[in-house]
Amino acid sequence: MSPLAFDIAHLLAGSMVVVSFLLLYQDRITGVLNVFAVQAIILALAVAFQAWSQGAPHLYLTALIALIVKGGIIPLALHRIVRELGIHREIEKVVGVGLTMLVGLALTALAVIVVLPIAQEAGRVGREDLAFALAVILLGLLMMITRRNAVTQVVGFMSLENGLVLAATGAKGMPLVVEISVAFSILIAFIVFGIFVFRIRERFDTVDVHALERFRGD
Amino acid sequence: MRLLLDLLAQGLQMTLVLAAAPLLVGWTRKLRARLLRRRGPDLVQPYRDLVRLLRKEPVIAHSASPYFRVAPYLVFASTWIAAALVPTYATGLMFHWATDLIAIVAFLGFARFALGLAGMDVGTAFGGIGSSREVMIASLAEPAMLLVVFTLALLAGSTQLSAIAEFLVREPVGLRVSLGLALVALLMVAIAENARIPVDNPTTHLELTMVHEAMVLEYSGRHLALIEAASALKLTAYFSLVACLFFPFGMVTSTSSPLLYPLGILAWMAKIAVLGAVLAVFETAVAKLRVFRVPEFLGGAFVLGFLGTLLLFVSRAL
Amino acid sequence: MGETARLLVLAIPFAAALLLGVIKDYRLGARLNATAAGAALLAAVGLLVFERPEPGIHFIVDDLNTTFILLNTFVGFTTALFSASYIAHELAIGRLTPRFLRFYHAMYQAMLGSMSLALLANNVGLMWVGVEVATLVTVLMVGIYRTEPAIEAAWKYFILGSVGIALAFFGTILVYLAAQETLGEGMPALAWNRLVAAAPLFDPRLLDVAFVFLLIGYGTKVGLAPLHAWLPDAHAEGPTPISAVLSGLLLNVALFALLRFKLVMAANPSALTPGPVMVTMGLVSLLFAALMLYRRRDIKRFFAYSSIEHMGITTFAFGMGGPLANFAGLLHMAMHSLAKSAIFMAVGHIAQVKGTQKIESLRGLGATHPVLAWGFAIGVVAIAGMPPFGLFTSEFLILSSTFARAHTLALVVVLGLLIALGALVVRLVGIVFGPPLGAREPARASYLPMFAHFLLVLLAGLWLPEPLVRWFQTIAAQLG
Amino acid sequence: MLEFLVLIVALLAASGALGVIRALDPRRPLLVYGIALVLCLGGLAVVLGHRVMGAPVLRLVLPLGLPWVGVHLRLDALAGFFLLVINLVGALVSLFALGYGRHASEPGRVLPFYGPFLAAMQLVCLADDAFSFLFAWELMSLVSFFLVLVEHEKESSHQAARVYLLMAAGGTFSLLLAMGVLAGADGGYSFDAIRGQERAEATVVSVFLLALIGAGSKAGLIPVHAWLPLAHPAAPSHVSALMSGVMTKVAIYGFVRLVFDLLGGVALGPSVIVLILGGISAVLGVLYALMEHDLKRLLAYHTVENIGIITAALGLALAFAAAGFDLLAALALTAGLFHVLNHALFKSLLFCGAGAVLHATGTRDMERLGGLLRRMPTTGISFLLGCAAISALPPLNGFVSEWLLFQAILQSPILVSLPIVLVVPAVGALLALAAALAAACFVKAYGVVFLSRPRSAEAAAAREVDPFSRAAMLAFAGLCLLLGVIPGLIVDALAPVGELLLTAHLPSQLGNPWLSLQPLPTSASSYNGLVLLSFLLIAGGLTAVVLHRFGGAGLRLGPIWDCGYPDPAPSTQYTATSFAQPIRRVFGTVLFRARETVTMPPPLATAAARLEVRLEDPIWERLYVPVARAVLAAADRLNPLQFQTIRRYLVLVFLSLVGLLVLAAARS
Repeated sequence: MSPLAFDIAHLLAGSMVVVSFLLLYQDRITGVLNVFAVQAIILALAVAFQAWSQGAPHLYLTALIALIVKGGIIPLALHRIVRELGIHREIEKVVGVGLTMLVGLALTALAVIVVLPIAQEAGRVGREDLAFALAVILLGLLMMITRRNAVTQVVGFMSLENGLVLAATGAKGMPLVVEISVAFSILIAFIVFGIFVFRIRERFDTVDVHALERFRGD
Repeated sequence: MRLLLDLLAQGLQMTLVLAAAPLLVGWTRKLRARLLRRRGPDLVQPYRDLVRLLRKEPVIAHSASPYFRVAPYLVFASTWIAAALVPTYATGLMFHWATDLIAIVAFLGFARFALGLAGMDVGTAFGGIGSSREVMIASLAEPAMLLVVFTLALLAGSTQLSAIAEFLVREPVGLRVSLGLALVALLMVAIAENARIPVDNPTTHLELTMVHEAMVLEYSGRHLALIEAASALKLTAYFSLVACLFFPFGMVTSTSSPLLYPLGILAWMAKIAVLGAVLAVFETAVAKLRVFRVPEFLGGAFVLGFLGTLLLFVSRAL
Repeated sequence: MGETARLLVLAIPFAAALLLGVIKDYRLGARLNATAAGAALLAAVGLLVFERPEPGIHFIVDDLNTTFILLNTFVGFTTALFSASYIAHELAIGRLTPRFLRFYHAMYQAMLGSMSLALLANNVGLMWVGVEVATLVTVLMVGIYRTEPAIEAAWKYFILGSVGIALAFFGTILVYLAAQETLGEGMPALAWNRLVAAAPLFDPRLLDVAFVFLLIGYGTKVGLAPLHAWLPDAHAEGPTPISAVLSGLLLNVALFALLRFKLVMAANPSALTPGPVMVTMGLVSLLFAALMLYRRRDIKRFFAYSSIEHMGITTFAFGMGGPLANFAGLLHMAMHSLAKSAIFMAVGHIAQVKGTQKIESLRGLGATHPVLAWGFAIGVVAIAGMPPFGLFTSEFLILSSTFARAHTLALVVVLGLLIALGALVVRLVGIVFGPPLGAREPARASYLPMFAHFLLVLLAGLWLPEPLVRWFQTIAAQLG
Repeated sequence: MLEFLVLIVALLAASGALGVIRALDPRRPLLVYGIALVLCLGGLAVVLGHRVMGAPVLRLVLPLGLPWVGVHLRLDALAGFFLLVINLVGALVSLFALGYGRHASEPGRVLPFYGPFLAAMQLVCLADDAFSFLFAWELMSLVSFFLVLVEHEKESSHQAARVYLLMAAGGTFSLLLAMGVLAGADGGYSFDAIRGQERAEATVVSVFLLALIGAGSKAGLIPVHAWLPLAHPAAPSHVSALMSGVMTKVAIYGFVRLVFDLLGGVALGPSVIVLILGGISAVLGVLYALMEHDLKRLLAYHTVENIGIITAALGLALAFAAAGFDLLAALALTAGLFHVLNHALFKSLLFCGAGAVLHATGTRDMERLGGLLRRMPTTGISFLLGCAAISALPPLNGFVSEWLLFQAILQSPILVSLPIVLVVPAVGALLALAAALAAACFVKAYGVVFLSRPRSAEAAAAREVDPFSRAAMLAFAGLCLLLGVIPGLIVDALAPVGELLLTAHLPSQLGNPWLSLQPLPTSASSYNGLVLLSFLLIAGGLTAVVLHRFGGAGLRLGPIWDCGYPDPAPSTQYTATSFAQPIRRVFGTVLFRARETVTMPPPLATAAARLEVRLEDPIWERLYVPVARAVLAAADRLNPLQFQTIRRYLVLVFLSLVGLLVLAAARS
């Protein structure tokens, strides 16, 4: 692979990590949703690039799904939910942005440390992508556990999943990628649907706090 | 012929202890009275008492169970046998192997068991007091006694009374510390077991101080006679135990000829007479303990016995 | 013949699922459900008797999964029978409507099918798909009563499950990457048998990271503490047949997936040995679950925690490794799924006749419902690892083999088992004995499945069939 | 021969099935107990035959259990002796149950487990590999657990059952670990594979300790005895008889099998531990018993005492064997095993008697009994013999075994080792104390229950029990007397056991003149119960005849004398509690924190004065309660984890993931 191509792949993957940090940085739901859309679009680009460089046309489909579903439909749907359920725009944080950022950095470092020693012949693209993908995944998880707001948690899960798709497409000739990306989109659709139906306003924690109270001690 | 002689010798011992027991009691009473500057009853008074009681018709409470009437015979028989199996004037009599020191202690325990039950039978407060205190005292006396047994058995290498006695006669044991300790312990146990001062007062009838007497309060007539005889026999048994174990001189050993029996008998009589005298003096010298001081008294006996055993163990071990 | 059997095992459930989706009459549905499950069982037996097909790129039949398939189809069948009598009552009291039942039956078959898929898959990606579909289907089943706690439980399960899905998938990707160079791109790099064969050449570091993600991902499904959170509620709030299948099968399938990867790890000398990690997680789960048993007030949640405990023991055994421990682990897993599903059948009927799952209102069962009481007592005794039942054998092997190697570990296990036993005994005595409480009318229950399970567990405790033992021994040898 | 036994065991186990069938009522109890009786007699016959043949070692392997091990069964002298105990007592208890068992309110809760219980105990003795041994061992606990719960309406029996099963399982685990060490990592589970091996000292000690805990907890050795006084009384009396009389012995068997046979003995140090534990159990057990006024609990505590005596004997045997004095070891072992049989006999007798009392009066509380000897003469007499036997009084069997033990103790100075020298006399004194206290305790028990005046209407209206029960009790009593009079029977019967375990045995006794007992040729010590008994009878009879002939046989019934102030109210009698007061004062104040509070009414007030006695069980308070508290506290600490929010659970997932990643990173 030409150094240029490598640099492009590297750039796109890296920018996804950056966007993940941006996600962590946001403190307004609308902002989060928009930034997520951006990440989805970058993912679409990265995947498309992989499709081109690997010469694997089916990956274009994945890119397309990423672009339409995650870049478009779902953010819009979530915007709607936020409006319909009258969720207030402030995001309840468990730990402050600063600390979150630091932890995020630590996680990224961890990702790199874990992946880099992996044997070189894994093909540099694969390895670099892997490091970034792992970072994105961990950051997504971090977002899920540091934000109370249901919608932001969904977003966290989705960016985690973005990391997955990135890794999957980065893995040369990985079968089932398309199917699985589709499956994941459906999964996320389910989650969004669930939030909407069960009116999960503030938090995943419980549908209804009292339900918990009633079953205390079981 | 030999068998007949042996039977005779054994029978002689049985009758001997039976005959001598009341006399021993009379002797100690007389002596005590003298020491207290009283004339006191004469020596044969115990015999008279027994005969009188035997003539009397016993009265038994309605609530008494059949056991109440059997008990005296059990008590008497077992005590008598125990007393008769302790070598008095001769070692190695016909049935000397039938029991050993442990068995004799246990057999006296059997008598106590039987009597304790009898005390519970009629269902009175006094009977209960008597039995419960008796068993408490006994349960403390028994370990001490067993340690005395240990000491002797370790010396003689057997728990067989005749064997021990012959050993002590034969071997120049000399004055062993552990023997001395054992002797004192045994005497203390004997005092406790025979309900003598300071543990118990055989002549009292002040309810709250009674132990042995309270137990037999409901008995009368021949039953009482049997029980009295039994306690006299018990005293004799312990004395001849002390005599045989610690002062075995003058005893006729199985090797020597039966013609020496009279000498042996005299020697035994002398020994228990002396012991009786010592007892009388001791009893007049000390005051009765409160019941709950008795454990301390017997604890002392226990410690002495234990020391005796330990010394022997160590001397064997080192 | 073998191929057809394999095909049938997969095809029957899915076909039945489609069919059941459209059948209106729920009685017919229930019957069909049971029949389909029975047919699947027969097909599985076919797998057993006919010569095995060559492992293809997608599917494989070997000792390991044949055992699991048999177990799954059998429990699936018995549970279907049980559910037939169970749902009748649920309809009667109006907790379920025929519309939901149609859905229920379809989902039931779909779940069985996807589990068979996961088991038969040679392609680890396919295996992943199977496990995840099964999980999502059970999510829907757990929420089927649509009470608030049920929805909450389903939701918890859903979210934690999804994260697990994601992580497991990442692990799979890593395995693929590791295999890529040696096995070339595309499907072959996901075929399990080739993975094992080529594992020595893989990059150990990559395998390490992969296994971490697989352990967390599938471990969530196995219900290992601290990833267990979804399990108790999912068991407690769903319909009892689902609890039975969850504890009896789904946990096993997840553990099966882990085992597949452990075999790959074991084949690579310089990769991290999963043993210590699994041992630790096993012990944590064991102790944690054992202690959690004491404060439970809901009978189904209680046994859910007991499932966590036993999964912990099994994982511990596999972590210890060695022929005896692995053998014991397999045996324990099988025995547990039989006993635990039977217990859930008993509990389901008990809860129905007494009209509650609250433990404090279940007392003196022996006086009111002797047969159920016997069933429950046998179940608790069996699950407590007492003779004459099979779990005694497995626990005996686990402990005796462990103590000879690592004293302290065995002592920890003993501690955990004793703590758990304490809770079990308290519940056994409290529920079966004592002055009776609540309803007395006889239960309209189908005891057959339950006692069939117990009979098998009892038999295993007294005597293990030779071929089974040979399989287990070969697997145990592979597991290292 | 062994096949017969196996068949019998199988049938016994199967007979449980009959117990489940309601349709058989009301014949069900007769059927089950009858079958058990016949089978036990059959087993007895087989075992005796085996002994007559010189107790050869018979083996049998069944293709069950673990396929690569199979179920190994073996009948040797040791197993034979314990099977003799089990079958003998089992037969007589079944005979008792033929009458007693019919009164059970819910036979369905007893019958299914009775046969299997007997079967499991026999299987323990037959087992010759680790798996089947533990299998049978645990099964024995499990089945008896259900028997403890027969009176299922009582919270007390729930408590008993819980504690029992938990401690039993704990014991099994400890044995299991011991087996694990013996068998090794690759699982050589058959005892034959285990026997031969050479082992490191540390291994031997650890196995020994585990065996001690495991077997001790089943036998009721202090401090792991806590379940025993709860469980034994809770079961129906004939089952209590089996549990106390036989099951604890099976535990002893387990200890002997492991330590003497499989391990081949231990060093002096460990054996001293056994000795000390034995002495302590003996004394504490009887002291606990003295504080009791529940008849069955009292008997249960005496089991603890007797187990202590047996254990002490075993410890002494181990010590002698360690020092190489095999003959003396055989003496101690014989004493211990003889006591096993004796205790099995008189404890079963006493529990049967307690059952008879319970059935006749409906209460176990001694304070509500009294005067039963008149109303239940047969029960009363056999119970009396039992009391005398357990109090180690000549000429009964209990005394003989203790006598043998004392003989062994007296030989201990040749063990030239300081710990022994210090410990043995102390233990001897402890045993003597225990014996004397036991006598005291049974004066109390028998005096309060069978003698004195009835303390309640039920006691006053008591009726003698059915002929089956009486026959069984008389048989027990007869055996107690027989073994006391002709101990040579058992001592000789135990010779092969000594040969098997210690390659030494006592000289044959039945050859001695007058059937007297002289265990060691070296010391002249001998004992002859036969002569003593005949003397006793002759002397007693003679006196009676003489007195009635010459003193007159008249007898007058009158009121109670009681120093002139008799009180007709039965409540004025001495009660069990008041009887124990002196001993409570001496020992209880320290051991049990015994506190007596007297509340006197003011002068001239007619209110009754009250005396309250408060005791506490030191071992339970110090050892068991804290453990239970700790577990529950931990449970409470963890419980909140059930109620976390999904986010928190995700945190757990996240942390474990990161942790493992860090681990993986650290490796590279």
